Amino acid sequence: MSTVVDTPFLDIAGLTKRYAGVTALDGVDLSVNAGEIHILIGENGAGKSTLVKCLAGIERPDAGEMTLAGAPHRPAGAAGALRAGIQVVHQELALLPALTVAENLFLQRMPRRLGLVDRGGMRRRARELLGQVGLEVSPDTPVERLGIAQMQLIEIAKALSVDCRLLVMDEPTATLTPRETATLFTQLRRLTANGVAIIYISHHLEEIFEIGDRLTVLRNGQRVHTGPVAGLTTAELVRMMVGRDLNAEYPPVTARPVGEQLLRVTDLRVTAGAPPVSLSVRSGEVVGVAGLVGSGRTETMRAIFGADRPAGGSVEVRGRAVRIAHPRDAVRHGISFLTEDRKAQGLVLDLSIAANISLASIDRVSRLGLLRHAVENAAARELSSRLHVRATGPHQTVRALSGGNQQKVVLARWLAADTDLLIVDEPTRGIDVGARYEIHQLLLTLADSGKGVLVVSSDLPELLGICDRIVVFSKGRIAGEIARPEFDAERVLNLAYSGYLKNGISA
Amino acid sequence: MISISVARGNPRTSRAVSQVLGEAGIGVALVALALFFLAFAPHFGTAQNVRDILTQITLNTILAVGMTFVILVGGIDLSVGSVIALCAVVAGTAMKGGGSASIPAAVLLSLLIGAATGLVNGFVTERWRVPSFIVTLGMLYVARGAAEQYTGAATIYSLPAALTGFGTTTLVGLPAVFAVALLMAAVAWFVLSRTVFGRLVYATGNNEEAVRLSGHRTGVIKVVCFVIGGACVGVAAIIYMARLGVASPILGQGYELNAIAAVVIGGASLSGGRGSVIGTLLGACLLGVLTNGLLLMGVSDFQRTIVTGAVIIVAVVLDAYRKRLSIRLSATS
Amino acid sequence: MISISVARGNPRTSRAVSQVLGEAGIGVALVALALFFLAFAPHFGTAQNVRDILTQITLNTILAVGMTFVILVGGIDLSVGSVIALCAVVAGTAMKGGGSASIPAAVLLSLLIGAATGLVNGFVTERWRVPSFIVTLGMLYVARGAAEQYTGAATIYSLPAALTGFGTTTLVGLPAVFAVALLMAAVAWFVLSRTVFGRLVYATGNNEEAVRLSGHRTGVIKVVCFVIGGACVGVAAIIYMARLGVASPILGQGYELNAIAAVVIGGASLSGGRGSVIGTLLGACLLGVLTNGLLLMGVSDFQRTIVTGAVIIVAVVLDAYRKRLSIRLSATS
Amino acid sequence: GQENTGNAASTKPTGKPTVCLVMKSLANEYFQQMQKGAVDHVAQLGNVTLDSSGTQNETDVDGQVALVEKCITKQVQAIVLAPADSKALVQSVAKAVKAGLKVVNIDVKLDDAALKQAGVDAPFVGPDNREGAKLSGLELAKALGKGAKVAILEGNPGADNALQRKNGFNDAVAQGGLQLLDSKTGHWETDEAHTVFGNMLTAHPDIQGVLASNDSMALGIIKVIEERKANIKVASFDNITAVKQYLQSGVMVSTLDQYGSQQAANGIDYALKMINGEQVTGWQKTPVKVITKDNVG
Ligand SMILES: Nc1ncnc2c1ncn2[C@@H]1O[C@H](COP(=O)(O)OP(=O)(O)OP(=O)(O)O)[C@@H](O)[C@H]1O
Ligand SMILES: Nc1ncnc2c1ncn2[C@@H]1O[C@H](COP(=O)(O)OP(=O)(O)OP(=O)(O)O)[C@@H](O)[C@H]1O
Ligand SMILES: [Mg+2]
Ligand SMILES: [Mg+2]
Repeated sequence: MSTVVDTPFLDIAGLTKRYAGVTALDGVDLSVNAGEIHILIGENGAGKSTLVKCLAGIERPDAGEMTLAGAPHRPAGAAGALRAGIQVVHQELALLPALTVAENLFLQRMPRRLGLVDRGGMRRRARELLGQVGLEVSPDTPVERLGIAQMQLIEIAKALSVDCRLLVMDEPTATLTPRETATLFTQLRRLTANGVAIIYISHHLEEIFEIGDRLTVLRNGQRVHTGPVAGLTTAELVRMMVGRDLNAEYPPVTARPVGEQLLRVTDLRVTAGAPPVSLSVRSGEVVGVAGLVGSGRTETMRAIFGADRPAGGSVEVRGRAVRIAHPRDAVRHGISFLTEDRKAQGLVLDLSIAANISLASIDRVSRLGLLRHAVENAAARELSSRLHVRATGPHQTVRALSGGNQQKVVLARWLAADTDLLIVDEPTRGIDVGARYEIHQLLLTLADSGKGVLVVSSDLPELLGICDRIVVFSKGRIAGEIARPEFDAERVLNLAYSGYLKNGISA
Repeated sequence: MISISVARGNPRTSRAVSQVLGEAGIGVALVALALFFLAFAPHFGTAQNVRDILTQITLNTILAVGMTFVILVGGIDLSVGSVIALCAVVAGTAMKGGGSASIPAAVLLSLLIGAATGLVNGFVTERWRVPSFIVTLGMLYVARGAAEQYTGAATIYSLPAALTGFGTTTLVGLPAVFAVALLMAAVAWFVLSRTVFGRLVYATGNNEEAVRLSGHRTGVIKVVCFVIGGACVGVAAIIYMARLGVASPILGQGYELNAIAAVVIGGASLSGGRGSVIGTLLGACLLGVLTNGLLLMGVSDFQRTIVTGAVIIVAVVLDAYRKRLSIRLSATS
Repeated sequence: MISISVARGNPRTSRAVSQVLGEAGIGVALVALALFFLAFAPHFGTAQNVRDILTQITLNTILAVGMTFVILVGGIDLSVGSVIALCAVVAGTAMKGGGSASIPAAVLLSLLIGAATGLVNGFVTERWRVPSFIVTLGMLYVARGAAEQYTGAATIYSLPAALTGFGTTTLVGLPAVFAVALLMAAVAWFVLSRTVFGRLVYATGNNEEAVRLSGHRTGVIKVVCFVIGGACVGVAAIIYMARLGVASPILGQGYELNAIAAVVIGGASLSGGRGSVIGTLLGACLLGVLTNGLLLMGVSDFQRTIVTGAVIIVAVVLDAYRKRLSIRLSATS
Repeated sequence: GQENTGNAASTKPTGKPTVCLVMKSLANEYFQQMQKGAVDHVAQLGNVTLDSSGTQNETDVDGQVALVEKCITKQVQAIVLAPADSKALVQSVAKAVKAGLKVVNIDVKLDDAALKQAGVDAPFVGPDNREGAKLSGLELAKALGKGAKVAILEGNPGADNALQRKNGFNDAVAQGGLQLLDSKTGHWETDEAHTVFGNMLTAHPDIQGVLASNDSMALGIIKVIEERKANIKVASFDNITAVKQYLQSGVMVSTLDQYGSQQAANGIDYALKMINGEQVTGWQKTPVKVITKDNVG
């Protein structure tokens, strides 16, 4: 595909989208050239996803013009945008849980012969695509069996399965580890070399500097800056996004007195055949859990919390052996668990922000079984403002929030529960830099006050930035543990890969 | 969903407004229907007829209020028509020929049987994670057979005069039986909108996994909803006997569909998490007014059947239109 | 759901195994039931009785196959019992007193009416996004009333001898009517599992939004499923007349529940996206064998009703147990 | 259950003939009576085995066809059938006759034209529903006098007995010089009759009498009359025990007893005659009796 570089491939002028109560996009201009990776960045709720939705024909803009390759682009629905050659990886997963990986991959265009599904061809091409994104699952696996990062990779592979002229990726890497991100970037570069235009949205600043050609910053639905990535500094970028300076990327970690043992897990097996896992958290400690996609971190945390029944092992809370057969037991013993999949396992989408926040601490906002709405709302307001939730108020339904703000609401639920031990799985998934800092600060403050925090994250800098020690998972077992003084990204990665190599590399 | 533009003014009142509008959704269709009948159905607006309507919708209202709980947690109860028969014949037999002293025990019996069938429905559904549709379909047969077996097909009569008297009493112009239904609806409304349990019912219906992972026993919540539904059937059985003075093992056939229809017309989602008692009440009224008005208009049986179906469809379609309209209005304002 | 550890070994075979197990799921209960009746119900295993069973399950099988499409896209069709009556009286009137030449037109008429009601059900559901439960409940009334109105409640007979003859023909020992049902099931199975349309049906039931985002017109897919369901009802109406030689406006009451029950017993989810024609077939067989066996055992009517309900519940519970067992087995292997 | 090897040969008649009694829903006092009568009668006879069953509900034609098929499969000698539909069961009757079974029709007469078309015949033992309804209706006419305004509550539309009773009531209306204001279905049901008649009375406050197609509906109607404290009389059909008090109190002027127990017994007698080779055809009318305050006992 050859394109004239001077005229932009996509040109957006004055795009405006109003939801009742909110102006999500306010006269935004944006132009993207063929062969360019254009970064779109902004705080949670800035309007990035809304812009994507307008482009993809899901939302109809209230004003503004979009031009694609010189022709007006006014898609009547998702089908129209696809026909125009736009492929989108949406921020929220849109998969078919009961169908197989292959069927999900080819949902847009199934390989067919005479109206019949060409199952052999489908499987073959699925393997190719999965290889391209570095996902080692069988094409026949039902998607509901996969972890969230694997699902995310499927979404990416789906978009890659069809030739397109414009590829839009809305936070594709929020749950990915560096390995998958690197593979993805290779693919993106291959596409741009072929003249495909790419819009890339992410809250990971280091990614932006690595892959972006130009960038556009949105704030409160308005464009505040467009320009080349090269030459920008992190500080400038943050200031444009957040509107204020952020001194450091991570809050300072101060030495904390480590107290009694809060949680001790011994020889936990998530399934009968799985390797045993042992770990512990002390009061005042922030323990990181690192590992590659599918390395078993989430499975282990779920088993500890009682979300799934483990096949064996014992759990001690504050030195006493306890039986955790149901999340209720865990909560009673002072354990919280923020799940990685906010939509499927976290949010009650049709209920209000306040109701979502109070869900795990409903006893605190009720008396004799009666809800005290005033107390509930006050608590919700307090936490929302601490986490900078962008919403019209505690009554707004969670469904209408942006992805990052939804994430803040689930996090707020567990902060409201105020338990001794907090297990958070991908806590800053989709959260902007400003709020990320606040959340990190909050986790550290919790540790300061004598609580224990177990952070599962695919964002290695995050773990290195806030943890006291990091436990590294590899292929279902703990490959090693590193304490803060010895922190080193290389070492963590080596440990994470160790289980997947024939001769485990020692750290 | 609705009129969020008002939200700029005062989010709290706007929320109340949008809630009432949302719940009263089908209320617009109801008012339209009532106006139509006022114009074209002789006697429709008379006090006597209003009382009749209220008496006629009492049973369905009680059943539908109970069904609201079940549907809110994503379940369905097909057994209500049979269970009401079982409750009625057992409680009726207990009261038969007795004086008013025999009533409390019979009422208790009816409630217990209703609640027990609800418990079985809920427990089996929850414990083995099987669809409540099938479990309650099974119960539909079991309860019907049990009712028939219990009485050997005989109609039970000679119920205490105090009971049948209650069936015709009016309180400040309202039929006493309807007052019972209204009271139950009020309690249900309170429970669902003001208590922790009610909150958890909505939340469970919306996203059970999220509620479970927040440390709540969603299984218990769901079973309790089935039990509440069953207990309401027990009350309905007593009301049936109070109104009609008899109990027979074949009574109640098809009641389940009417009850479910009232709940769904009232805006509930069969996949759970959405719905309200006020909506249910309006749904039951709509169905009752429709039957009553068509009868008064003297429409022939067959045409009445056709029109009933058509109006049900048109009512929900109108409601859907109204919802869209109010969204558009609020978005452009 | 099943055998996650096997999946690591060879997902492809494991998937095939789990699929067969899943579909054949209720098959275990069916076999158990059949063995029980073989031992305790006189004449159960005779060729004549097997033919009887097949004839008796024919109608429900056809309706359930159509219902499978509707349920797979997350819909439900309560109107089948009434629509079969409407199709039958109209097509029956067209054939009444006629020779075999009048049959094709009548068959076409029946199919068209069935498909048209399906179209209305699907279109209204889809266009205004109202629950199919309510739309088809409305259609239940409309079609019943229309059937009654059309014939003035009279039963139609004197149908062509070629048709009624077909109703009693056997092909290689199988009742010809059942062969029709089997053929329809085979076609449906092929369409659902081998064609692009079939995959999109599953996909739409699973996550409509995702399918829409992939550029497909999910509305059309859903409406087509309702139309297929309706056309199946049209076929069933012809089969009904072939078997019984009459068409009456009151036929078919309660058929909808049986058809839905067969589909759900067969493992389908009422929220869509899960289910299979094989499961539906087994579900219909289970219900048919149950009725037949209990009759042959000479269980009294009331007890038969009770046992029917209990067995339905036990069968799905057993199935749930079996599923768990296979999960555990595979997990430890 | 050891001997039940599923071998058809083992069930050939070994002396005592078996008669299948196939009824409509047993959840109905009338069919209960019928069954009881049959059981008692068979016990008295001693030389015949009875196999009786009924359907799930009154409109369950399919279920009844399955019942008849069961009897054929069991290779019984005769079927005594109270058909759920006068035409829909004809095909099954033909099948039974072809299989060599004797069929006696009771309760509701199978349609003559349909029988003729199918080329079979079955003797009918049963009451004349139309005549019975007329007799009951005439009692109402007598009580109210000429020109009185009445309404009819019909049974299930499409049901044969419902149609015949409606026709019978209409005969009574014509013969008794009554004025018919309205005629609607209450689907045999107490609750629905209560609703329908309540609204009828609102629309026609001058109704003086009601013709109810069965006693269950009459109970709902009487409830309305009590609630409105109206002076309305009811004529009905079936004579279930629950209406006795209303006959005595006078609000119900008449109901009709069809002697279900006798019908079944007579049907069995006919069946035995046919098994013994006698030719039996035609309609043997069973007695009906109008029950009023005077003979309710
Ligand atoms: N359906 C909706 N109804 C009402 N408001 C909405 C709706 N969808 C989005 N919004 C609002 O529009 C604004 C922009 O949301 P958008 O999803 O575009 O943010 P974003 O930049 O993608 O944020 P994030 O980084 O958190 O994903 C937010 O304030 C959000 O609450
Ligand atoms: N290489 C692999 N390919 C496919 N599936 C895998 C692989 N490794 C593990 N799995 C499976 O993936 C599932 C995901 O595990 P889990 O969610 O606990 O991983 P995780 O470390 O939290 O990764 P994620 O980043 O996906 O959340 C498990 O069921 C596991 O059996
Ligand atoms: Mg976003
Ligand atoms: Mg994970």
